[in-house]
Amino acid sequence: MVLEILQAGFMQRALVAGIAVALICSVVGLFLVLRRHSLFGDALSHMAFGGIAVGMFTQVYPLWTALIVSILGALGMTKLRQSTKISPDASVAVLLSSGLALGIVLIGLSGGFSVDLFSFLFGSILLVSFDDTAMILALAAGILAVMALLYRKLMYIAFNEEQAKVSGLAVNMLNYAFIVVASVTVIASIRLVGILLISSLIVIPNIAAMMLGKSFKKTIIISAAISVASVITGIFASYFANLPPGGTIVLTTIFMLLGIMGAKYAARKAKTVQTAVAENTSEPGR
Amino acid sequence: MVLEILQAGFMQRALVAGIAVALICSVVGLFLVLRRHSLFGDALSHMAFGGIAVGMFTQVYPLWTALIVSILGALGMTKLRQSTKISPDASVAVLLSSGLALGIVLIGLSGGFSVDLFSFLFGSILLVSFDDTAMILALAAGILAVMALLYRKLMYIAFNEEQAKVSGLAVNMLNYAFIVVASVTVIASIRLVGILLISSLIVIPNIAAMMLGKSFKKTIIISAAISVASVITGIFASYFANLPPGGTIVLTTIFMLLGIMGAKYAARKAKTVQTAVAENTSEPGR
Amino acid sequence: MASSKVLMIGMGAGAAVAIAIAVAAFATMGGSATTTPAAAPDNNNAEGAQKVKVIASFFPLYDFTRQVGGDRADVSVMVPPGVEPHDWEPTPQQIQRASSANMLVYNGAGFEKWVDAVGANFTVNTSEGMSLLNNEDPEEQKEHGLYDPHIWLDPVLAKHQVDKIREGLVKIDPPNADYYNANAAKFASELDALDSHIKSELSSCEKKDFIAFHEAFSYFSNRYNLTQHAVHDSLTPEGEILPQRLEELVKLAKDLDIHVVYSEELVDPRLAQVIASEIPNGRVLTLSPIEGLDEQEQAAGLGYLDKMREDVANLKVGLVCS
Amino acid sequence: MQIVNIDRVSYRYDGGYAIQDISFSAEEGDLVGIIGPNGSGKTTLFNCMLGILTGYSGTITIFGQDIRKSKAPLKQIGYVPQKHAIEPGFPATVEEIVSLGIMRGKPARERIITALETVDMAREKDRRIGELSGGQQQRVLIAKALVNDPALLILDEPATGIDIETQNRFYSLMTRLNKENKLTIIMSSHDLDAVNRLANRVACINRSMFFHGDTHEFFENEDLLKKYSEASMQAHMHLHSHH
Amino acid sequence: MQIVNIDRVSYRYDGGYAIQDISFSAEEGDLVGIIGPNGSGKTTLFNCMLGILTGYSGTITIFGQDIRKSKAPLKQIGYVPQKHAIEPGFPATVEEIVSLGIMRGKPARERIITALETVDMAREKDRRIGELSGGQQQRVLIAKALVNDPALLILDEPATGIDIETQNRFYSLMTRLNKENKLTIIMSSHDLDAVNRLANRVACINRSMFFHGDTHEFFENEDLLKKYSEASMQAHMHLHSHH
Ligand SMILES: Nc1ncnc2c1ncn2[C@@H]1O[C@H](COP(=O)(O)OP(=O)(O)OP(=O)(O)O)[C@@H](O)[C@H]1O
Ligand SMILES: Nc1ncnc2c1ncn2[C@@H]1O[C@H](COP(=O)(O)OP(=O)(O)OP(=O)(O)O)[C@@H](O)[C@H]1O
Ligand SMILES: [Mg+2]
Ligand SMILES: [Mg+2]
Ligand SMILES: [Zn+2]
Repeated sequence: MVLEILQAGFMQRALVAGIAVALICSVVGLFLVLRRHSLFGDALSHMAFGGIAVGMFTQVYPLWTALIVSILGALGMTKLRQSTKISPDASVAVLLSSGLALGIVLIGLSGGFSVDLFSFLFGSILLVSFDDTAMILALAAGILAVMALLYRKLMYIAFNEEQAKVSGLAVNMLNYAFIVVASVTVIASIRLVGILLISSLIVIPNIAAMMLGKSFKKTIIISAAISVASVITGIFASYFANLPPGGTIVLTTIFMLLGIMGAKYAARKAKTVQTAVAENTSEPGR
Repeated sequence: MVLEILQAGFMQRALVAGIAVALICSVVGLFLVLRRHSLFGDALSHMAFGGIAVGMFTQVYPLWTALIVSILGALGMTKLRQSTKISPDASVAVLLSSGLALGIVLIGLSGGFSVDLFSFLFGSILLVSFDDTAMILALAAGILAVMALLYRKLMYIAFNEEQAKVSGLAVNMLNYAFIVVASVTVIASIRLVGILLISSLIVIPNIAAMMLGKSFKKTIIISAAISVASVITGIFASYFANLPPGGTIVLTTIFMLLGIMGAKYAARKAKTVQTAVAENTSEPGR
Repeated sequence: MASSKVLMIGMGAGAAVAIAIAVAAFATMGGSATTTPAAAPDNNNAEGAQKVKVIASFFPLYDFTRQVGGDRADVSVMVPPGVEPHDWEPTPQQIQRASSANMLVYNGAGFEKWVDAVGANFTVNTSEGMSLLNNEDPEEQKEHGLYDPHIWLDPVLAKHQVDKIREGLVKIDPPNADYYNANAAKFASELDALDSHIKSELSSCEKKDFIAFHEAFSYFSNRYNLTQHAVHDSLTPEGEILPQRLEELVKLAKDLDIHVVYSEELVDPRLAQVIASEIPNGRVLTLSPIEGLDEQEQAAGLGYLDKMREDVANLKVGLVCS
Repeated sequence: MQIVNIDRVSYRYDGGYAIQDISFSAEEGDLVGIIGPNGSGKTTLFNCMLGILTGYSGTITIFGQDIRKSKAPLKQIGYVPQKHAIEPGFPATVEEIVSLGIMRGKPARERIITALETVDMAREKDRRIGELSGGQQQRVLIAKALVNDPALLILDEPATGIDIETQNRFYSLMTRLNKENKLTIIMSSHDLDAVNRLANRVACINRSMFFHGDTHEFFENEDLLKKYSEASMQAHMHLHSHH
Repeated sequence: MQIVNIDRVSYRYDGGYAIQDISFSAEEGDLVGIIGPNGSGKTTLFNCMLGILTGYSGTITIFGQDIRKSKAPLKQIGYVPQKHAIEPGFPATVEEIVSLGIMRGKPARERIITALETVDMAREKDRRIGELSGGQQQRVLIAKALVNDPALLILDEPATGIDIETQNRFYSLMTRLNKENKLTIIMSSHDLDAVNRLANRVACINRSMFFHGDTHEFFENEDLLKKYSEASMQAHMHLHSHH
């Protein structure tokens, strides 16, 4: 069964690209979640929509305007957060709303547009081409390299931005750099696997991992493991149950999260019972 | 001009319903923003999508399943956040992803769906009927009444959940009650004015108001004023410039936010210059 | 506004994404859509294996092809039931399925932009050789081609389409030529009957002007000497309606003393309702461009002819015919 | 009248026991000083008493009610937490924050002002809470605990970060409330001097309790004091040596 | 060698001046105690020195460099903030948090352990930072400031919430580093005793500076001490009476 499904080229490509996307989303995602930017992926896709509208309005190739507008929007959001006391999740919401409104108004101004371009936002992991796969592998390698390089600094900023600044880190620059990396991660991945998958891979494996790993390093490793496992499980499950792969992968991550929560809860319960028993048995001796 | 545009029934209704929606979104929104649930509106609309899919799958009237699934999802999210250390924005992201994945998988299972039902999520403020207007007015009155009733308690929880609990408030119950009110607000408004407007009205007027108002009361009043003003300005602007009203309203709120930020910045600059001048002139005397 | 994008979205991934980008969805852009394999009619069943496999692009052509092919052709449809076909796009799986069929029937006139991508074994362009109406709007030309594709709504032109389908079937399945010819002739006479039905029903009407939902009825109007207006000033039911346009429509209705605004099955009904609510004694009726039937209608066995008759009945109300 | 009774209370986090088998009680008018080194479980004990942590074993009774069964006692408790991470941008004034403390009776303006005056913050009442200095915020939280006219005060290192003058005023106020109004107070502190001056009873804990009794008994007993110091140095070893 | 020079520094928030016209300097090996009541501007002054607040007037020079122009001095400063709102769920161990402090040299394991040992927290190195008690977290942050082998320590009420034994150890350590290694330390505190014991210089501020000089000069001068107490009581009036 498994071998048979691996013979289809599109399944091979889905697995390879899916694993690459899972890795970068979970690594970049941990920092997004810790910065309270959990819905950054979702917001950025809306900005990309605005960017596509800009492209159609100005007759520039929309893929580029989408990328540029998204990154500018993300940088603007960072600036907004750095120069006001706005909470990070609210700044993400502003990014989302602005992108959307921009797109809609531009579309209104230009009196409609050719929708083909939206295919940009509507990837499906089964439709990944060979070139796409090569591209995402290269990009993933680059992104992971940058993240490895900035690892300690970004962790410091996630822990406490002010203390990081006081320690002499160029926090503002690093924030901009990170948000560009995150934007590239999201935009590159959206094209391949669609927005649904991105948002979930950013958040869910990381909150699951944060329940398990004590250290930062372990958290990253567990999160990557969970997201890669979900992608593989999800793709196989979607094949055998004939379900949409994106949705199936997301549901897999959610089940993993619930499983981990349940296990923790059970462990806690067992301990409490133990305690109670210990208490009771020790009582006579006092 | 202004009188003329007010003659059209749809413009009157847009204004009335728009103002009602602006009021409830900004009031409920302040608490959402303070709880770090800024993107709750967006997430809930995705849950509603899942709910519609449930309705189609089970052949139940989708409007009801949408409402029920959304509220259950929102309650589940609250439970998730209360029983783990997951940050609020991550729990919103989980809500969003789950709703979306649920919908997609169900649609996949049922092999497609009749899309009419989606009009549920895609309101436009211009298409509000008389009945809709009456409904939203009644609902808005109810929601504002509940919010007035719970005002101090919800403020306490927003300030510090743990302290509120220690003071004897039934925090968990209140959280559930609030999230139900917020869900009803969002679902009722989405049908009328579309998801775009909701998300923005929840967040943007409130972050602008938080820059201006020192007290909680003033913040609520300023936020309500900003959102009502944006709706009115946006509707008129969209009429005269022939632009989509939803997008225009959102851009109006964003311009107001930027205006307030600019004014604050200018005020700060002016003060610093004053200070510097004062410093310099006082120097000789020392 | 609203809706059209979603309407066009197939199921599965496309819809997912569209909703994810919530507004993209309701903001009306057409949809890039995809369909899960499960959604497409399954034509791999055993008994279908011996018949010629024909795939039609969307509902009217599916119905025409079924009429001509009878039980000797295994006919399926590309655009799934309940989905708006304007700007619809197939998924690779659907393309694959279509390319394995013996014949692909499509409307032409720029309605199906995806036809070339399919690389079908044999294609029938049902509008071939017809004199088509031009697409007047230069902006729209860029997106929707040079011509108005809504030929099927004119029974006379539909007869031409049926003939093209007959030709095609005869060509790929010569042994059954007589069968197909007979079926086509029978259906053509039904179309003739429809034509005269329309003529007689609309012979004594007070009005010539009606407000359709989108500009689908130009061929129809020309044939039966009516004047079409449309809520969506466009060949597709897409795009957000802006406040000024709403006002124009209300004024138009008032000026022409029109009391009925027509909506369609696959769009948000509120748009027509709002306009109707602004005009005296306004009401909303359905005037179907027959671009897609939902599953219930298909299950009920409704076809092109039934839908056309429904349209005529509804038009009679709006045009105040005796 | 017995206000608080803690009976063999234990609590364990994932890592192990933070408090084990703690018992003591406070009568009306007692001022109990809870002392113990960092990590000895003072905050954990308070969190159990206040319903923040629920998975403890043993029984906690406040105003005669088992707090596992009734949350009613909470409305009569004034509490000052050890940590107060106040959002810098939270849009509320000092006055509004103090008013949140009122769970009994009407949120009258005068009550708020009076409470603020006791910590010398009445003049700052219209400022945003987030703008205040750390010590000023701590003072506001003390006012918030007092404004409710509580029947029991639970203070977790309340004088932390407060300047000396205000500490002295605060301690005098505590003494007055305790002596004149017979207000029961349970207070943790690392300031042994203050505990010695204020408290009539002391509970010294270090995961488990190693002293509970009259204040002078503790402070006059060199052995106990020495034990406390040693505990201090070994505090960190306990939790982890036991699992 | 002059390590820090503060020259007529003022800072105003929206509400008015928090510090005004503050000047003092610290030579290598100085231990300067900054004292002043709540809201007197100690934290504001530190925030200006550390580049957290930038809109001040006047000049701050550290290691001879104007910190408005160069951020380089920061890498040689160890800083313990007054408030540390550590996210309870932040997924990092004590060891990892301390390692963040290392901005100079290699993040070697031994350095971290050594730093943790000075605050008696080495045994807790593998615990999650968010699980620790308030005082334990404060100790970890002290270790994080020390691990960088700083040339200047800036401590904002560092002993807050720390138990007595650890305070004593910490103060001895400060004395040792200060005396033996000639480490310059600037420390704010409300604990006048500790300042008296440790500091060789005192800066007493209350919005503006009203004393700056040798420690014994301050503590032997009854007038100054009285003035400090009065300032304490009037502290809150200053900010708002001036705008
Ligand atoms: N959430 C938690 N998870 C695991 N362990 C915890 C948690 N909170 C506290 N602990 C541990 O429980 C023990 C008691 O902590 P507690 O906060 O009660 O101490 P404390 O006496 O209040 O200390 P301090 O004087 O520093 O405030 C400590 O060892 C601490 O590390
Ligand atoms: N963000 C802010 N906005 C407005 N005013 C502020 C802000 N932060 C502090 N202040 C005010 O500036 C003054 C100085 O505050 P600062 O925190 O420097 O005092 P401090 O000496 O450190 O006090 P503490 O001993 O309580 O820590 C106070 O009156 C305070 O209310
Ligand atoms: Mg404590
Ligand atoms: Mg301070
Ligand atoms: Zn059409």
